Amino acid sequence: MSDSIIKPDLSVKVHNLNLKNPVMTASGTFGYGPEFEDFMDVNLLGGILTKACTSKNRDGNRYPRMAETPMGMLNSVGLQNKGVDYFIQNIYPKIKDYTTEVIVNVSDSTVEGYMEVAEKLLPLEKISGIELNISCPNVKEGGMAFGTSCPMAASVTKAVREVYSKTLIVKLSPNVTNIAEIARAVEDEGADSVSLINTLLGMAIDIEKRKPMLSTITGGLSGPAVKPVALRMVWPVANAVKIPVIGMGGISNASDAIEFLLAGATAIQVGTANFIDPAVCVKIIDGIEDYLIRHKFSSVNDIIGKLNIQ
Amino acid sequence: MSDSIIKPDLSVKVHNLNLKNPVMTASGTFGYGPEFEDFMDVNLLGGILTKACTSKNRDGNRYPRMAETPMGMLNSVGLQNKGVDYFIQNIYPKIKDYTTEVIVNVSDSTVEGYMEVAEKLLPLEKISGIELNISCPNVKEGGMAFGTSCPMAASVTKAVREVYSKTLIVKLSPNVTNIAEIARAVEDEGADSVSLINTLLGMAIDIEKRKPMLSTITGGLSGPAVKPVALRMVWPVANAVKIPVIGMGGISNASDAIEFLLAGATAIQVGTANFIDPAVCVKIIDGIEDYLIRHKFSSVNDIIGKLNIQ
Amino acid sequence: MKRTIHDFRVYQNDHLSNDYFVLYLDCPEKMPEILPGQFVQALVEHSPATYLRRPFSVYHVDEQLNRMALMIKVAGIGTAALMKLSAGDTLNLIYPLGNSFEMPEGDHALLIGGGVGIAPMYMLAKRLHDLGKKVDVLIGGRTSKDIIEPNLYREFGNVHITTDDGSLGEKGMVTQHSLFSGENLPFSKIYACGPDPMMRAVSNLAKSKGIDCEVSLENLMACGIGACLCCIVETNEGNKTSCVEGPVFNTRDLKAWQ
Amino acid sequence: MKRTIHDFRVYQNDHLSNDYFVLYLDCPEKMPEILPGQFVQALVEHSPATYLRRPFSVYHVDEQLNRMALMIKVAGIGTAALMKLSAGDTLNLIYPLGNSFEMPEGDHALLIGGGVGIAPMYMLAKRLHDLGKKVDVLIGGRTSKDIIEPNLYREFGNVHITTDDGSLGEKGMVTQHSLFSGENLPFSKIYACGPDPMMRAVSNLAKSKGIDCEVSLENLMACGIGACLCCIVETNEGNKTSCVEGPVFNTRDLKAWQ
Ligand SMILES: Cc1cc2nc3c(=O)[nH]c(=O)nc-3n(C[C@H](O)[C@H](O)[C@H](O)COP(=O)(O)OP(=O)(O)OC[C@H]3O[C@@H](n4cnc5c(N)ncnc54)[C@H](O)[C@@H]3O)c2cc1C
Ligand SMILES: Cc1cc2nc3c(=O)[nH]c(=O)nc-3n(C[C@H](O)[C@H](O)[C@H](O)COP(=O)(O)OP(=O)(O)OC[C@H]3O[C@@H](n4cnc5c(N)ncnc54)[C@H](O)[C@@H]3O)c2cc1C
Ligand SMILES: Cc1cc2nc3c(=O)[nH]c(=O)nc-3n(C[C@H](O)[C@H](O)[C@H](O)COP(=O)(O)O)c2cc1C
Ligand SMILES: Cc1cc2nc3c(=O)[nH]c(=O)nc-3n(C[C@H](O)[C@H](O)[C@H](O)COP(=O)(O)O)c2cc1C
Ligand code: FES
Ligand code: FES
Repeated sequence: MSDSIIKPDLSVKVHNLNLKNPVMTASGTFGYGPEFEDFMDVNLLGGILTKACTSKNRDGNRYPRMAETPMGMLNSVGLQNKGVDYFIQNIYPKIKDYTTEVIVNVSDSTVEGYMEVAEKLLPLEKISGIELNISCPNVKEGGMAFGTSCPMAASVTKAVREVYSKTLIVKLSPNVTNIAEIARAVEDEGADSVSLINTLLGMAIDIEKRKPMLSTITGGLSGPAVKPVALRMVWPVANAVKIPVIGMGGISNASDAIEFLLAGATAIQVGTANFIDPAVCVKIIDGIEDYLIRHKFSSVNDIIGKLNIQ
Repeated sequence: MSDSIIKPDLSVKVHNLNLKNPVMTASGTFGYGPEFEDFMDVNLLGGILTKACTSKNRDGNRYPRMAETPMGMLNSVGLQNKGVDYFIQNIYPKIKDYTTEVIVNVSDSTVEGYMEVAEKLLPLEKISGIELNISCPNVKEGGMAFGTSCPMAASVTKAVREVYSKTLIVKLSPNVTNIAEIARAVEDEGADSVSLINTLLGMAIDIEKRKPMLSTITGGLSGPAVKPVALRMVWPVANAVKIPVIGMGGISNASDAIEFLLAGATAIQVGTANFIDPAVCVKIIDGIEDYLIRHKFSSVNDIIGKLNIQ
Repeated sequence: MKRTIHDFRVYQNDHLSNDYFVLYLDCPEKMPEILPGQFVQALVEHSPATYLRRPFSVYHVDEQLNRMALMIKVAGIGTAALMKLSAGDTLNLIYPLGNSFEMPEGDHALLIGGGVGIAPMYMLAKRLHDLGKKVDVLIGGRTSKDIIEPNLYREFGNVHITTDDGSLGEKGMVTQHSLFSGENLPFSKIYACGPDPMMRAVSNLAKSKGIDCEVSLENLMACGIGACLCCIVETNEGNKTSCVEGPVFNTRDLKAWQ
Repeated sequence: MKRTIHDFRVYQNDHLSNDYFVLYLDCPEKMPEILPGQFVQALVEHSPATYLRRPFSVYHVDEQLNRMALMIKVAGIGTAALMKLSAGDTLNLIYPLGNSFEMPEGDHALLIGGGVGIAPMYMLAKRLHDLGKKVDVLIGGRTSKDIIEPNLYREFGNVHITTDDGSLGEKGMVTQHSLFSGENLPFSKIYACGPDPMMRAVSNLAKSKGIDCEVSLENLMACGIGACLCCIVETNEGNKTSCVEGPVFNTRDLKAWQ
């Protein structure tokens, strides 16, 4: 009886990152953390993935950049950010004392650009890892192109691996025929973990104006609508690679998160759901704990990859 | 003033098929037609795509074969049907007097199987075309595999083209990196039209039982959730090929249908929405007509491909 | 039998407990004939997580007043949304769907309902009673809270009850009821609806006693009208749809039940 | 200013017409201070097609009674769902969001609202009046039906009206109102909220007359809290978020408006 009141262990390890719990926030949906301090203690999170950071300032795409879709949304923000130097000087000081892990999402249009950002981030003590975004559908050059072919995904991973010695996560694109193949390609080049999925390419049209809803015509689909697709990608990838997998795509509650853990994700990220409920991540952490207690598991690691397929 | 009371022309031409209007029903969601006669006059439709027809009887996959997802559903029916001979003897007589177009969806696991079905259907007077399903995610061999590589898609199209002289539509899989490339490959082998999208691969897990919701683990996602993905595939395909494109994926009302027409689809198919409202197709036809009247178009052809991207 | 779609008007929603409720519905037009065992596909509006319709057996029908009732147990998000309907609200139904119970050869039938599985049994009991058959009704549940409106059936025949915890009727499962203690049972037919394990136990018992047995299955459904082939059951004659060729099956035809 | 999330209770929903309504809301806890021009992000529940929250300006605030009101025009599926809320229902809000109108240097301000764009002007008019400023309010709409509760503003200053069809006030657009006929206008500041073309016309007029002008933009929003970067506006200092750095902007800063 007494074991039922002992709290289960929620901590997980993603390569060298020791996460308090498997719940992180997805890049581009949580700013850098401070945006959410009014709504929760961000230090309760397993980790924060920052908004994409590029070598130079980027204005991103023109307005309109979003459209609502059935149980989801399209965005074409396009990596708007002030560049890595600005990040180091102005944003890093505000988040360097967080007691949660902060991982910087790194993007660019050239291999050299990715390398430059990674090299500049390496010395930052608080930043123990980066997430290489080779899957952004919202930039004209680079971005998703890197994530849709094995040779390109391999080459950018290899180049960044050479200059970046801390935890290197590579974020995969779902807009491919065979995502497990790409996961293996980046694993072979030394990625410490893969995260997936980035947004699915999508489109919406304003029939009254007969114009696309987004200035970029197509954009990235996220939210509950994509959850089944994300899950069916996490599952084969988790079976294909030995490195830890970070799952995301449409996670809105603890039940969704547990589906990804069962499918083989060591940790998960919550994206669009933060817009609907800025305190949702804390609820997800609590919900996972409740589930473990109810099913008498002493650690979240006991359910990771434990999908029973007979 | 007087032109506003003249009804707009809804008819469209897909190769040799003269459709009364661009609204057809998607394969596997409308049976063969009789299932819906209680709810509407099926002869009002532009066309009916039958449930998949294979060379031999197939039992399909085991129960459970479906799971609900946010604004969508997963299915893994797996081509259950009694085979082409049964179709010809027992089903064809019930539908041969329809005044709407009936197109048979043809599936199999081998090129020879596809050819056999096509050859047997060729003499049927009422059947003016077939839709080659090279994109079914729910069969172990063949099925989607044909639709995910250009050489395989080309070879099955070529083989069937040699034995089938009526209208040949090839139905494409969305589970690929570059769908336009595959569309071009089948166009080059003589396809008269392409239809897209078939279901997206997806997965769902019952966290209480820690088991997949489907007996097949993964299945095909359909319904409003996939609409943005479908639209962003129809648009580049319509720009890549000269043959007419038939669009589908999540269409539930006239507004959705018009989005696909604007994106370049000559006709559209309605699938999962038939389950929610078995009379939805008639409402979509009426809604398209209303839109054309409201915007003073005399023919539905005036809006096809007329998306304004500046 | 022509199926149709109507916007019913809720005229009463009886909350029998936290879990069970009965929706009383008015039809704006003349309802077609509905047979015992048939079901409806209900559209749950304003619920972002319920895209598909939800199937429910028809509980009562009043042909004169053009009314029907559904007995529902809260199982998840859709049924929870339906529980909130109140008088004046609209409920869109596709109906009547599926086959129906076959009338028995003999003159004494036993009707078994587990939990909300009792729903289709009211119309069946009434029909059998009208045909002059002798009827026994056996209702099982986990606790007394799962035994819904048992007294309604008394006008058609004897009512027997079991609960897992013994809080009402005999303690145990329906198949453990003392009705079955004798060697030769008086029933010429057993009808059952409820959780899968219960129906299988009843089927086995019926078989061992040589009694014909029909069950009403609750397979997951998408369309409810035979179009999607999602709801199939393996029978001795191959896969059958439980929405058109079922939901009522004679257990001798169910392949996995032998 | 700390933003918060509360489940407000609807205590009244005034249907002003088929299109416009005012939701009166009770806060269960002490509301933080809300400034004129700030907005809320409202969660539309039970609506399958509205996944994202919907932004609305704060219309009224009663700090003593801990209440607020939103004035809403039905624009689509989300606002139509909100129109159906009734007393006792809950509405979840994230608030207060965004910046607010800047108080003017001079002592005479003109507040212009087009249609439901009048919503943020009530709090602004009140604040200006409390500060001893002279206030004129100009309300424009397509027809008299789009002129909502104009008399409310009379306690703060003169109210002027235009309608496109002349059914109330002067015929024409707000910028064609006779207020602007003189050479030298008495206003030191113009505030405007309404459809984009109207705000641009006002901005041009203000510029030509050398008057400072602030507008409240209604850009599409996903998060409302500065996290998604979807709601951006091009300013002379680069892209700004209209949910945190706006929705109120001085038109001299708006790049595409010059
Ligand atoms: C022919 C038939 C007749 C039925 N008659 C009744 C009845 O009279 N009264 C009653 O209370 N229930 C009846 N059911 C069961 C009822 O359909 C489900 O309880 C209901 O669909 C659950 O919906 P939900 O949104 O509340 O649950 P969800 O949140 O969707 O799921 C909760 C649980 O319900 C199960 N479930 C979900 N959808 C279905 C479905 N379409 N069919 C069956 N089970 C499902 C799920 O597997 C899950 O375990 C019947 C089912 C069938 C097939
Ligand atoms: C800061 C701000 C304050 C606002 N204040 C008010 C107010 O006080 N009263 C009021 O009635 N309206 C206000 N609006 C507009 C209001 O948010 C939209 O009318 C509403 O979101 C439409 O939702 P819907 O579901 O009814 O429409 P939909 O069916 O989603 O769309 C209908 C139309 O509304 C527009 N729209 C949809 N979503 C948004 C959005 N998030 N922001 C802006 N426009 C949108 C669409 O472009 C479309 O033309 C405000 C908007 C903003 C950004
Ligand atoms: C508005 C928005 C901006 C995003 N920006 C980024 C980004 O900068 N870098 C990145 O790797 N992913 C970005 N993403 C993708 C998310 O991190 C995540 O992969 C995706 O949204 C799926 O998860 P979700 O469904 O939980 O949102 C963005 C998503 C959204 C909605
Ligand atoms: C239950 C079900 C069965 C299907 N069976 C077939 C099939 O036999 N052949 C085929 O080409 N597509 C099949 N499909 C795919 C649909 O024809 C369609 O491509 C897909 O569902 C997307 O459209 P929708 O979102 O409108 O449903 C099936 C879809 C569903 C939901
Ligand atoms: S539920 Fe679709 S065939 Fe039975
Ligand atoms: S709405 Fe997300 S940043 Fe403004």
